[in-house]
Amino acid sequence: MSVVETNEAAAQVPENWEPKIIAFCCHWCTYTGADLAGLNRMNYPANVRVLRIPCSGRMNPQYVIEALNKGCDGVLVCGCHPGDCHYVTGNYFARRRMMIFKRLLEYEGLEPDRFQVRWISGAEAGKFRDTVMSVVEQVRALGPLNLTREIPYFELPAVPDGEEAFDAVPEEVVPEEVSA
Amino acid sequence: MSRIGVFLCYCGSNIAGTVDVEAVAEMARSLPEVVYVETNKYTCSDPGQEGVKNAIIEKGIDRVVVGACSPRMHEPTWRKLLADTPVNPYMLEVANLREQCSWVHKDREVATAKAIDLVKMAVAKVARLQPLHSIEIPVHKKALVIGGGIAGMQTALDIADAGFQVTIVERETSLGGKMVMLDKTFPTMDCSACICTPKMSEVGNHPNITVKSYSEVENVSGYIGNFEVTIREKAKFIDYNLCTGCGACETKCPAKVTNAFEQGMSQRTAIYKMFPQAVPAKPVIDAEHCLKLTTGKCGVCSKVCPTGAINYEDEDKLTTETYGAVVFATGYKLIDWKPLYPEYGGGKYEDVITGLQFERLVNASGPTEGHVLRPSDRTEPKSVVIIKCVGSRDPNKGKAYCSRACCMYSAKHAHQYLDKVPDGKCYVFYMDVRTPGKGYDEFYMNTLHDGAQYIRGRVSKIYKEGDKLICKGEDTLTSSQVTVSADMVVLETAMVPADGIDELAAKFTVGRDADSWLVEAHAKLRPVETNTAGIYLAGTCQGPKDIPDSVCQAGAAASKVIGLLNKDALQSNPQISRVNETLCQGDGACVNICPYGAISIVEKQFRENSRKVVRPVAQVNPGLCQGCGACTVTCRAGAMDLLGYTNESIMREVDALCQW
Amino acid sequence: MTAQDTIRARARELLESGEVASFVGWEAGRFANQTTPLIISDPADADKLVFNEYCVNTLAKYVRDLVPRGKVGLVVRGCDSRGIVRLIVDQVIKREDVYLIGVGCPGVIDRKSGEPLKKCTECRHNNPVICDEMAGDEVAKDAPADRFAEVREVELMAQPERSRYFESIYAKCIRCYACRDVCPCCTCRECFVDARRENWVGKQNNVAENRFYGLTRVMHIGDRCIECGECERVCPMDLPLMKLNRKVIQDLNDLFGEFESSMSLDEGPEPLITYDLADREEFM
Amino acid sequence: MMKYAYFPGCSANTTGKSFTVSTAYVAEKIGVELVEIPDWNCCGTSAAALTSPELAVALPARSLAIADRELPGLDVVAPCAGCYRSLKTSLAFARESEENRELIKKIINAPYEAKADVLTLLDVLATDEARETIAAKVQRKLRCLKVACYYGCAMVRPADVCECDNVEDPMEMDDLMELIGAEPVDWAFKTECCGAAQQMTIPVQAKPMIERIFQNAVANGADCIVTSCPLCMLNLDMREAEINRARVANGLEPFDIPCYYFTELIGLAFGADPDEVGIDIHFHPAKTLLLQRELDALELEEAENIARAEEARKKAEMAAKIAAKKAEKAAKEKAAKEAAAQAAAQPEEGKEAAE
Repeated sequence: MSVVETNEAAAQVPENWEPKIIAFCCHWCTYTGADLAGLNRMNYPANVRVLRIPCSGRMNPQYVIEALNKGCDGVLVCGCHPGDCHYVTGNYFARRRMMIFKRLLEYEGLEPDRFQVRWISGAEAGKFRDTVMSVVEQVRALGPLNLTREIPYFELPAVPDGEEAFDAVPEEVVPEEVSA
Repeated sequence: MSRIGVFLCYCGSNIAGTVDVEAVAEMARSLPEVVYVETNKYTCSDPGQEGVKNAIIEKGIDRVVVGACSPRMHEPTWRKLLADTPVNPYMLEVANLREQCSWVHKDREVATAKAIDLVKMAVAKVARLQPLHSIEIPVHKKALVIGGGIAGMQTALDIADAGFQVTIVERETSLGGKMVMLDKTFPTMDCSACICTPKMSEVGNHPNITVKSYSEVENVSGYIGNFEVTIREKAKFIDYNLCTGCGACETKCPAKVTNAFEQGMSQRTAIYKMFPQAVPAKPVIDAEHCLKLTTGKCGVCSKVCPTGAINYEDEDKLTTETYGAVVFATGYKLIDWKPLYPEYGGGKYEDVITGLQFERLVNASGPTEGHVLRPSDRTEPKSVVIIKCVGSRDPNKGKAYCSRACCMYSAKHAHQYLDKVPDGKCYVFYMDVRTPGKGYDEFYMNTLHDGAQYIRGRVSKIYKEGDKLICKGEDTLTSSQVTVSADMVVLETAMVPADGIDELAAKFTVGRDADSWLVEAHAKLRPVETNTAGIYLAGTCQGPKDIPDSVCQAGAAASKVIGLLNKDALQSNPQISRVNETLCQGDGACVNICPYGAISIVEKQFRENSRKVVRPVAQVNPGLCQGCGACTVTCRAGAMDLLGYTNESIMREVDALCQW
Repeated sequence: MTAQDTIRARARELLESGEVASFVGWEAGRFANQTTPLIISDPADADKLVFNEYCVNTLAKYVRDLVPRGKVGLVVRGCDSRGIVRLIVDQVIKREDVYLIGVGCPGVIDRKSGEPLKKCTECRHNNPVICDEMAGDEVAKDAPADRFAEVREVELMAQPERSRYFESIYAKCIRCYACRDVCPCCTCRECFVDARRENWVGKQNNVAENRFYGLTRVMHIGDRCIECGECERVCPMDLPLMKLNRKVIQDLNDLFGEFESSMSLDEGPEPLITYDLADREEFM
Repeated sequence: MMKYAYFPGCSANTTGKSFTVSTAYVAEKIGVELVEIPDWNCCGTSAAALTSPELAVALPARSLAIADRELPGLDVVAPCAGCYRSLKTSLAFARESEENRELIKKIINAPYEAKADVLTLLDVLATDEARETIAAKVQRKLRCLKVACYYGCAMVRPADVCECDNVEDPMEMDDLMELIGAEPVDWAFKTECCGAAQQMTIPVQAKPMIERIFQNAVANGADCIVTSCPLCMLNLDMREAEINRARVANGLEPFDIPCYYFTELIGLAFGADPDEVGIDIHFHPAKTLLLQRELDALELEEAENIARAEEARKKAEMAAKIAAKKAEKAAKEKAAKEAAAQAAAQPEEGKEAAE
């Protein structure tokens, strides 16, 4: 992002804006770690809401798209450390899927910090707190996400290499009608 | 239209101190489908629970949201409560207002706003939950133990003594495993055979134990309480009902085969018992080497057999039985050091032997009748080098882990050698000496007093000059190079899992680590269970261990099995995957991803467009599915869904949250 | 005998002998530089079949609807055959449901421009990966254009530019689902976008829902895509859909090792339904 | 015709002159063309790595880049084991990743794609084609010569870089020696370090390293050591006298074990005069043993010839005896048959007569 644009984006940030972040946490490790953070009365920003799933292997990329589409500013997916999955292999699949999905989202222009995946064990209350704090700060720095929802009325830039649809047959190719 | 009841807890001041519970309640009343909201000082207390019950009856509530402490704390409590009401126990969602809200935020306004969101999410989710019902899984009161070494035998005895039927499957022709090959056991120097063979005969004679020797597991299906296991009993060519074990056949057999029990240091016949005290105490014919079976000529054993027990036509037998529980006690083998350590000759030098070969050399019933004689020329070695950690703690060449028992048995070997060859010299090359066990360090100290010379360092090369084996190494304590000229070298090699463990574990969907050791359900809290319910671990199949630890774990595994077999039926977890067969295409992506082998593809008949169609669909085994939901993500059509965490309910939660 | 003659002769024989109930190929269109897919069940129609450099349609997906009526014969090039492999691996059809006449394909020509079609310049498999017999010889493979070049082009854009670029794509999409209908990987009995399930996917045609569709489509087919490029070719809005597919394919190759889907009937599981303990770790 | 790009290394015209001379001789005889890489430079050996790791990979890469450019399609042969290890290490580094190649290109300021492979001379001579040619060209088998093949440490290590699957007991040179009639002994120090790098700095540790190599070779019955590394050769050949002096001072038997390059011995087998392949410029006297073994071989051949003649004579004798016995037996049988026929005929005659 260029400096100018950053300033523009910052200028658009509404007053009292707070980032909204949703955290998908696996029941056995990260959710437990989050509970432990509570038990230890650790303090972290309230911008993150935890949604409990049984395993990071349950994490369907569609949930992330939905969250971003519907107005979340960032998404965090957390599971057990590889090797510690309660369901043996769930997070190995999740690791592959999330790596691909994260790259795809970034390819489409999402800032890397808005979608993060972390392994946090049931004992790592401190890591949970630190992760939440850093994600909130990173997303706060990026400002509101505001993905376009509706098709804009103004003219969009043309798809660079897309030809006009339904164009006529170019002249240089002379169509020869096949005799019946 | 559902009728949702929301019960919010103050938890004294734990929640109410930071969250304005009444404001949350006020908001909850405005949510669609919520018909009743109640706040309570302590919802989990007896009066609190009574209040919930009464409200459910009075208000006709059919699903419940509890806003209180973490569901990891009291979800089971609420489920139990609902079981006594008309509401299904799974029509419940808990909003975590304490651990993940009031306890971690200080600002009352912020915390209240978050609590409101959490309750909104819970309401959104609970509104579309479906009632779920556990099913009863019957338990077959019979256990299968795979492996008849010390761990397997101990497990079988403990289970059998509790009154349950046990089958032991042993791949070799006799029970006993590795322990019966050993000469003495540290630190007490009991004769290994003297404590192991009585166990073998106890197992062989126990009314509740069936020993299937020379047998392997062929196939497995089913789940906890109901494992259907097919066992292949290899052809023994001897009718055990007729055989008296007199041994006449063994004395006459002309074929000579390298004796694996004696670690290749002597020969046996083709019709053989593994060792004299074998259980079952009857021989088998080794089909690969028997002259009658390979060339058709011979048949001496059938001529000398007084009972006519020899049957050259014998074939493998397959039997299938159902077991409630399975215990893996498949043990270990020693790593094949030869390709890994060419610098030790890679097997070129006959007098470079393994620890297990040494055990047989000092054993009174071994090939040298207990005299320490080196294999090449049967002379007494006057100097012996013992090298520890060959293949262990060596990620470059062997395994990264410590094999645990070697420090002790190398001390034992040094002690035994010095005892038998009083004028001999014994050098032990070591990396560390680890002796954490009762009486272990004392034993090591005694070995030092015996005169064993411990040199801290690895040996870099063994080569031959004349009839001496020259060991070049480093003494890291003095930072000097050491050269020892030895008559015999003993390599204390690493333990690795027994052959075929990968295939066997895959049949039972038991997890393995990178070194193929079987993985316990939890390293600390569930050390003898596996992640597949109903399957337990005993002994070294789980990792290197010495005998006391193996026996300990065997007892623990047995107690778990006894606990399971004591039940007549199990309640299944209803929060498992379910297939929508209309949508399922049967391409099997879910089968691949399931860690429990719970999903299979079956051909089913449907009526579609007024036609009968047979097409493949996925089927979930409710006994095996643990409810992780990994399969749901692979299902593009959304045919696979996880009850309790459906795609729809999670999407509703996301949507509810996004409205904040 | 040209490949076209062989195809006609064999199609007639197969239909006459009753070995196949229908046969799929191409027929000449109104103009010489045009063909359309042709499904025949009468041996007399076999002479309508053509095979030339204007056979732009990939045929595999047609088989799905024909199989219930009996065995299907069809002409397969590299792309068609990989489509067939896909359908078989995904249990949509069985191997014995189809009789495949293979034909080497040097690439086809875009009727509008007279240039080779984009999907063909990037094609890496000109010859069928499975077939029952070959009509004519295999063709030698020219070095294909770098199939990831367009992905790298996008990757080089600055982040906001990329964001706007894809937003413009999603704004242009009319959700006609032609890309799905033509795709041999899209074989769900009911596509998620057609499902009537609450909170699953919206039916509105707006940027957000189009994004939901677009991203989900790629995640669904990414590790199975046979790179036939048909989605992009049939898109009436000329959206560069392969830029999305290829991005996933490129990452799968980079992260989990060389991989091309649907190259044989017995290849292992696709990269996203398997794992390796030694996979790269980015989420510590 | 086998053609390779040739990286002579700096010992080629100095301490390793014999190696160069004999390599050229053998290569010419068996039709291997070695094209010297133009403007090659020092491989950097172990010294470069001590200065900077980048230098250690870039120095060899420069020569390899020239080979790629000027001698496209040819693999590079480095007879010196030290050069081989440096080149091979640099090549492995370059092939590891695009970034590594970029780094090298930047340093050497030239294009470089790491195309050509790096081979030892043994690799070149151990191909089936070369072995066949060698076998065909042997004029004089070096019989009775017991050789300890000494590969040295640099040709096999690091094992993953040098793509060596048998670090402790390689066999290529042993096979070649067998091919020319010599007898390779089984010994334990084939790839042991000769301590060359430490001879000046830590002689107390390094001298015994040489001594152990000689000792193990002698203990396993070797007459001589055959090597493929100029530095090993220099080290062993030059310091044998020094070590012998020390041994004599300690009351030990001195060694008398000459060292050769394997190419020298192959050259000899091809009929070269020892001086032609550089055996005249060794430190330790190296010709006597060869003459002695040539004599032994001739004597052995003579003895074998006598034994063979004796065997042939015995065989002929036996055959004659067998033939005689057979003839005797046949004659007897014939006589018996005739007698029987006569006997059969006689009664008939008698019958006839009786009638």
